[in-house]
Amino acid sequence: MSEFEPKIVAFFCNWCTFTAADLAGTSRLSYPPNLKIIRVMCSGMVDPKYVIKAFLNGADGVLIGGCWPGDCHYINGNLKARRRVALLTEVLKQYGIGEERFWLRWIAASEGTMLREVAVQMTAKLKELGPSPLKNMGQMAI
Amino acid sequence: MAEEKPTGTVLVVGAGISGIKAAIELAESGYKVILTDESPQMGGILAKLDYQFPTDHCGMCRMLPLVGREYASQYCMRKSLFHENIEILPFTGIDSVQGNGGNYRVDLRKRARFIDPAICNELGKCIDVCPVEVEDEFNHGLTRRKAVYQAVPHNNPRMLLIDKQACTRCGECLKVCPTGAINLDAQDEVETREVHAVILASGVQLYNTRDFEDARSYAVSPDVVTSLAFERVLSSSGTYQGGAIRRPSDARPAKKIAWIQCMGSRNRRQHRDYCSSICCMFALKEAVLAKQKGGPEVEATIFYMDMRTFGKGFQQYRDKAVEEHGVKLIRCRVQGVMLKPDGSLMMRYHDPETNEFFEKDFDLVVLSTGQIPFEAHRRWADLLKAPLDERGLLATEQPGMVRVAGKPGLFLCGSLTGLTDISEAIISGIAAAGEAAKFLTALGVDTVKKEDIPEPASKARELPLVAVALCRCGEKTGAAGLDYELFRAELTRYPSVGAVQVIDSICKADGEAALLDSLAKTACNRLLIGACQPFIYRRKLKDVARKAGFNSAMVEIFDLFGVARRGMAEPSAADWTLRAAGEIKADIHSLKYKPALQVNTLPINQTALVIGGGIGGMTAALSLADRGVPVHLVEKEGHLGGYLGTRVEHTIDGLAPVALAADLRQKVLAHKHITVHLNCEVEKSLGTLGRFESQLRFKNNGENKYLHHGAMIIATGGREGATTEYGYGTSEKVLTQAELKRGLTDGNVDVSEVENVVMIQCAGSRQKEGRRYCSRICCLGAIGNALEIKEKNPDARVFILYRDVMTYGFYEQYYTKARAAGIIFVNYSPDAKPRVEMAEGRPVVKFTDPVLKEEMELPADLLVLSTGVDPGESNQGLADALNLSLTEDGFLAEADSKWRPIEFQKVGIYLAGTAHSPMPLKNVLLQAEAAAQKAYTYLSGRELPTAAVTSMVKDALCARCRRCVNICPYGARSYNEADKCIDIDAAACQACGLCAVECQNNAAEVRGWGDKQLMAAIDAKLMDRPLASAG
Amino acid sequence: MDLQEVSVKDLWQDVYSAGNLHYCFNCSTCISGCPASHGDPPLLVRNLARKLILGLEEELLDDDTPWACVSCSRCEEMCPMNVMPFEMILFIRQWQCRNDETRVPTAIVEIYKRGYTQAVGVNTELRESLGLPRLNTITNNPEQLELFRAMLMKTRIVSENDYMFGG
Amino acid sequence: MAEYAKLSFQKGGLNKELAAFFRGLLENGAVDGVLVPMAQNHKWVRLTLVTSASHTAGVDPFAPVAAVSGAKIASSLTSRPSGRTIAMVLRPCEIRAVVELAKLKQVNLDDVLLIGMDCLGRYENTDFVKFQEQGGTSEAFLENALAGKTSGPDFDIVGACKICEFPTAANADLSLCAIGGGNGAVFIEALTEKGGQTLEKSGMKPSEAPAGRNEAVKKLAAARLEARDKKFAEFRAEVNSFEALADKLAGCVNCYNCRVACPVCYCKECVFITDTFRHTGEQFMMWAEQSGMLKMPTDTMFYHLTRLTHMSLFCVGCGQCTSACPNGLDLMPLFRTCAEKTQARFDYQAGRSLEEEQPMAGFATDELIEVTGQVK
Amino acid sequence: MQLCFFPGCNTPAIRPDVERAIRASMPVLGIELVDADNYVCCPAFGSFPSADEEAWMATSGWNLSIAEEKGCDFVVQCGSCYSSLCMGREHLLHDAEKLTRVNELLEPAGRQVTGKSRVRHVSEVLFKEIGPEKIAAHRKKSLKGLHGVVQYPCHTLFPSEVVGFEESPRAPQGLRRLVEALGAAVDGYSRELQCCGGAGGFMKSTPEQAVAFAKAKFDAILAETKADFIAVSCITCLMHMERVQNTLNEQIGEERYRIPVFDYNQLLALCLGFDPKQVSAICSVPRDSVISRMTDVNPNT
Repeated sequence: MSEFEPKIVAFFCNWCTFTAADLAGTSRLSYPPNLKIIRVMCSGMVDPKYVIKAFLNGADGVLIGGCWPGDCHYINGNLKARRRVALLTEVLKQYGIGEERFWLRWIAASEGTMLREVAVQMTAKLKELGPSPLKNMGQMAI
Repeated sequence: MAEEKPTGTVLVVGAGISGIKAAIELAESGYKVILTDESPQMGGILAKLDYQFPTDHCGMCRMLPLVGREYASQYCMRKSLFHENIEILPFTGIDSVQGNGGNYRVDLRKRARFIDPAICNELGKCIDVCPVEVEDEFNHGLTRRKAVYQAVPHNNPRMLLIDKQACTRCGECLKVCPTGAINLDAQDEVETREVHAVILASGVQLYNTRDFEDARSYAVSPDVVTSLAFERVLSSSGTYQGGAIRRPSDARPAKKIAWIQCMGSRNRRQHRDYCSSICCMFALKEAVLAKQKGGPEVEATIFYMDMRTFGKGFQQYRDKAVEEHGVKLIRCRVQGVMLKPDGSLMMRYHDPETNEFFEKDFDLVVLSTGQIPFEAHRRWADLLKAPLDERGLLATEQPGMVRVAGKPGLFLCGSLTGLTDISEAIISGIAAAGEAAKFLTALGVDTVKKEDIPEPASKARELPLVAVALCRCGEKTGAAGLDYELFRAELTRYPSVGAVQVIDSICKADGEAALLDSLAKTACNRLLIGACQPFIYRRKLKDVARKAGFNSAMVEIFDLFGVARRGMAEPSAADWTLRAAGEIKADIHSLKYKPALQVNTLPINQTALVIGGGIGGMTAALSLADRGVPVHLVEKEGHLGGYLGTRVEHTIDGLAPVALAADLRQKVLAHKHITVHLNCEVEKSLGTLGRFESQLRFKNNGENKYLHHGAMIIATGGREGATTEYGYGTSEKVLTQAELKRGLTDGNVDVSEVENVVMIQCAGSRQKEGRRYCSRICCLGAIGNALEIKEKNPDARVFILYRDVMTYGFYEQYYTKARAAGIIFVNYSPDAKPRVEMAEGRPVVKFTDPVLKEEMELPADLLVLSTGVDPGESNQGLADALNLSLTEDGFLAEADSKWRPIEFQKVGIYLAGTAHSPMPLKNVLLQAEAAAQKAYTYLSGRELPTAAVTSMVKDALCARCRRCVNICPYGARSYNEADKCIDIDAAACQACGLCAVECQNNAAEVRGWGDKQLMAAIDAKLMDRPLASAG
Repeated sequence: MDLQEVSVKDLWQDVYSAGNLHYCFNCSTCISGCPASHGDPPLLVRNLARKLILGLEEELLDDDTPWACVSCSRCEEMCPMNVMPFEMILFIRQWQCRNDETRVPTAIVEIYKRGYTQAVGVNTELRESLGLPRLNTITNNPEQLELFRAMLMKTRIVSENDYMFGG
Repeated sequence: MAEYAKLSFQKGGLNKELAAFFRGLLENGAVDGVLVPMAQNHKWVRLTLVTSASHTAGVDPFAPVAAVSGAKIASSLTSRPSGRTIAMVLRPCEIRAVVELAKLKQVNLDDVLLIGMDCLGRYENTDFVKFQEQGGTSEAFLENALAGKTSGPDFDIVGACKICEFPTAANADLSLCAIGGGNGAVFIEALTEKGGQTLEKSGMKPSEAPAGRNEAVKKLAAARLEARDKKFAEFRAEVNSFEALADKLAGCVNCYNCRVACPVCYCKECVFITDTFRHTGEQFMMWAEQSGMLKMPTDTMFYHLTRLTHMSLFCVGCGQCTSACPNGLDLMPLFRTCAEKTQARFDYQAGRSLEEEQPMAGFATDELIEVTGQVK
Repeated sequence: MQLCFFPGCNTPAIRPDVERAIRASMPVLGIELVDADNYVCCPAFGSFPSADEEAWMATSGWNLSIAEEKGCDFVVQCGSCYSSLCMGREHLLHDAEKLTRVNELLEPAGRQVTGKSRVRHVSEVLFKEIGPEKIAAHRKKSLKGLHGVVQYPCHTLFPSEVVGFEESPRAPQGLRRLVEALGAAVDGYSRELQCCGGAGGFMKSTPEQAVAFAKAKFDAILAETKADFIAVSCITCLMHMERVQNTLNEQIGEERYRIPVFDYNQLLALCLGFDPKQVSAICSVPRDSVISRMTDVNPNT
């Protein structure tokens, strides 16, 4: 049986984290293909619905990548995102999807290395945790 | 038919911060810009800096245009910059400049890169095989690179090139290059271009450890680095990627780090009697970062002479660095560094606090290396045959300003105008652009004309059917392992995909024709194009699509090459192609649900409102009015002139404010485009860029007047600082510097008989209570007054009691001059302030001499207090009226202290002068020009389209809870009390999507980033296998 | 200390008017690497400059530390303001000598007497054993020595203190 | 501030005395209207907007029923305000919802006199009909409930009320106090200056504070809190996974009654009935094909999870969602357990204060560091 | 090349073996030395320069006139003499008034000074005029296998405009290259550029601190290098660095500090094959450990 390959939906901010992903690409820092990157303009643009949707559709993890506090192109979208992530985490973790599957990370444009690090760590963590509890329920959960 | 006017074109030399800013400003105003840089990359020094104070982070992208954002790239500026009106020529020097203003002929030398970026597929196989290793200058020699290299790690496209000096012509790269992009015999190309104006933004040389003898006492090991090199040590893309702070020699963690200030500056002996201005804050920032990155056990010590925290927020940053982060400041200039065998760096210093000597080992020593301006100035003077002033700098019409004397159409910005930090580079960049724009307006040249292809009707309501066009780009992408046939077959399986075309070189004429041809035949109503460098070709490709009947909103372009490149490391081409196809699915799905987007023309009232009739306000008003913009100038007093313009005859650096104000006043009053409103203040202002309505209230009769205008500039100035310290108010012998200055001018203060004059700096400033900030002008003011006293009465003894002498930049020469004149400077610490007692009607000043550690006392004939500058009393009211915020200190809070220093989050309102923070007149003038230019960009009468992607409100769904208004960082949303609905300022909105998330039922949404699109993309990303129905 | 009591202007003009003194901004470069700053009391060059600038005549006159200088001239090299501190030290010493004859170094008497601060060229045996020639010292040439003394006698320090020189 | 007026009544005369008070308010011109629970012609008690002093006879504020959350009515009356002053008699939970709605600009309190009341619980609407049919009166309910008995023969107060730790009103101007007033008396407490002035205007005489009130309220709240925690523990033990949650929500038919009834679900239209969730046949097929089958209607769990994120910060625990569900889903504990967590995370309590900023409206640089766990 | 040799006082009086070494080596390397007849004190910084500027200038002028008369530059070994003469010349060259006055004073003695003769330190001549390569080529003996440290005379470094000859006075190379030319390895150490502390009044006024100051230097040499010897290029450094080692040993009662100190000219003369008894006769820290380990240079290799 092949090893469990977690699927991670990664919402990356256009300005910093997506640049870091590009930088990782051009620097040939390969990171696990488990990341399914969706570019958004700002981490603050990630609606809780998207995260819920991703989990309901079978994501094993959701990663939001934003600029470090102070870096945000839109000044503070990332800080607003952080509150929302805290809120959504409180909701989801009651039923089994906690901080371990739902990550917010600050990854600056230069941090190609950190991007890889985060991708590697999260993939490893999810492998350890196994598939998302929602996954077993298939499309019945939506 | 009217005669066709030429398109105004400006050459901007130097693509550092100020050059880029000048270029963007001109481009946004509709002029054509050629932006060159000597180095192979853009960004100047800033490309190397990941962190800027005060946030200790980056915010470079904030300098991109806001209103015309869709004409420019919208991604991190470290990747690259694109603007439709800017032609960027990196690695290009200037051979000669001929002709006159309005008609310059410039020989540009495009240096050979030896790799043709148009052919190169950027896979970097050549880098792998290149046998030559040299120091990587981007990382200041702390790392090594090949002779084939990428100048900046973030660059995208990578823009590889070959270092001619290092290359051994072994030819290995030629063997592996799959596209034949390498030509080792390539030559520089010299191209003559005609431009109307030239802006020099080349920056100046930086002091370094290689070329200067005085650095050798310190640079005894690789672990002694310059401050810029230390940025690379800190950087995540630098020497120790993502790790702790390590010392270069052996990569051991550096725990004890020292900074040595004034390296290369403030040195008469080395003929560098100026202050580099930026190093103090740079060092403080680096020390804080070192503490943050390296952990609490890191010791950060800064050896300094004066900690020059003169700018807005600087003093607070210093306080925080010391009090919260534990950065240690020691006022001592050390003689040198001694290297021990274990690599540690020993320094001996005198600690003035304990009055003891210490010998201490450090792991890493950072030299705060300053700027060396003369060489760059001399080079330009030779090339332009322009004169140098007595300091050896290019002569400008006013000192430190942007117009080169006697050279119409030639302007300076950035560090060529003096030694500048980021915000000043930005301001001078905008000011230079403004002067250039004024010059172009006077020449009567035109702005860039857009080709008019009618927008076809959107077929958004039809059942989505997507056409996909993939550019093969001369096998460039093919070489990345993309199997086009498989790609095409895979995509064709999706039900919503109507056609997949693979086209050779879409960017070329043939490819364009092929694309047009294939689209003409298709029944599809949406189009997805995969091409390299999508931003560069975006408009052109959209034009082609429009010709083929596709509405722009229904066309998306993705970076096919970026997708391909991500597969570089993939072992199997076939597998990779399938994965790439999988990635594209999300784009297809998103496009399917994309709504129709519209671009509207912004309604613009071309009038400007300038608040504040001081020198700054009048300068801004004239700058606009001279370009035909009608201006309302509002002044709360009954006369124009402001503080400086009515009280200060001359400044130390040779400006004459009263005369200047008189001249400006005359011009303002006579100007047909300027309407002056005296004795009134702005009570309330509503609206958005292009349509503001402001209510003026007249002080004398309480009447109101309503003005309609398209933009406004706040130049309300400040107030003389007040104090109750040091016996002020108890004796006529105790006065403020301002009072002394007036007294010296009008003769009311007679110094012919005085024996002892004592001046106390920072009275009521730079402390927790009262003015927390440095007022920036007082040291200069005190020195000016002291010199005047000395001139009038050489026998007078003048003592200046100071904390840090804030004579940054070339102002240092006045400090030097003052000392040479025998003025005695006495440092005091805020813990042990001077004390003043009155005895026999004279103030007796007691203080501790910091050098001799002895108590001194001196009866003063005059005690003069530098009380600084208080924020203008109308700041609060103005902030309320305009819905702006104030800093804790009571000055107007700009959008971003570094990158948008004279703007507010809301577009259309700009800031100049002391309303921003205390500053010398030179900076007021620069800011006034810059603010005028910002306003002019939108008031010039050109048609201003909104962005296509902006937020919207679905009125029927909207509950008017106004959470979107509250959350919008740009003030783009407001509640319309009259119509009971949410208004959107389409110019201000940057489509960040915060409102859409805050709005729980999507009554607020960003067009083009809707929930349906995003959720379809999530679906696509998580689809395990292609649709079964597609088989 | 009451600064009213001391005279600022005259002192530095009297001692060291070379012109660069006032450029000093107390940066401490001169003292951070000075060998004699290790002494007790330490030689603190910038303090000497400070005393000069503030006009602390008495304090400077009583100050022995200028005489601890090793003449290495590091301060001279490193001073960013070109104050030329080593020269300043020499000028302070000269001023002290002018105002306090007990400060006058006895070495100058030796030089007056025999051309050198010590006996040179008298160790003929040792020199010969090393194969060295006889040295044509001024001590051994009374005619030149007399001319030398006559020259020195025309200088202020020697003429004013002629009693020291057996004059 | 605590100012009291005593309202003594003969047995069976409570509502009469209360009517007199409200009549007084209208007659004295203290307010232009009173929104107050009032007996309808034959059965039910409903919030009624009374503008005429002569129409106050039927007031019945303590009737154990809340057919519609009063907060919703308050929103209707004031979101586009009349400019006239209205006194609103609302239950504590309704006032807490009003506080949230005011922050959300759905209620305008400018011209509102909020009159709270002690709440000992409410019956489901159908149960209230039974209660009425069985001759139940508010006065009797109060008496029994204060003695600890709320149940009827085959009904009891709703689950939400049983675990409600807020039996008294906060953030009101006046409050009708039944707890601890002794037999034959209720007290009117002025909680604000405005309330005090109104009380004065109404012509009521100030009185001593009800002696046993504090103690009794404390005791009741403690008992409720204990019940609440027990209920929470039970619920959390039962619904501790998405599978259990799916079971709990299995009966959901996307009728959205819960959100219509919810006082703090203030959207004009729920996003789940907008275009965003109007999927195409192709989409349904695609989802079904992912695992071979697809439960219809879709988006039930999605809806509830989203509602939890949207509303749990504002949830006041009124239990209207449970009351509204046609399929008997007990949503109240789901929301209340979730709300306890989310509100605690931001040190927020729905309805606690008008001054407290709703958590999603703000941000700070130095907070919630644990979310990313990253320091530079 | 002809140079006028200014012997100073300490060298001929106390360490004539150093003088011998210079007089021996120079002609081998093509330098003809002429004697400075009737030279006087340089003057030492502690003498006229500390007492009277005019007397200082006059004395300097007296000396400079001797070289000028010979028509060549001075070559000096003593750091103090070198620096004092350089500074004297500098003052005279840049102050016409002083020059006139000095010539007035010199006139009765039939002397005249113009500043045409330069003052050169012996290590400058060796490093710049002769060069390490030529020196290496003339070696008969080698210091191969030996480690040394170098002590630059402060007086030849600072102030660089007046006395300097190094490319980089703050990172001097001359003495190091010269010692390396003799075959030895030169070890660097942290306090290499620290002054020996021997000149001027430091040692006289606070001997305890002056010795402690030098001790740090010796401790660094012992801890950080494999030094078999110290090469100096100034008579004060030579005498002081020997004396301090003996003082330190006395203080601690053991022979911890016993690194032989040579003037470079002595090492040079030894390597050129001159008799140690003549060119390296006088010392208070024994030098046998170095001299005995010198090896013959095979002219064919």
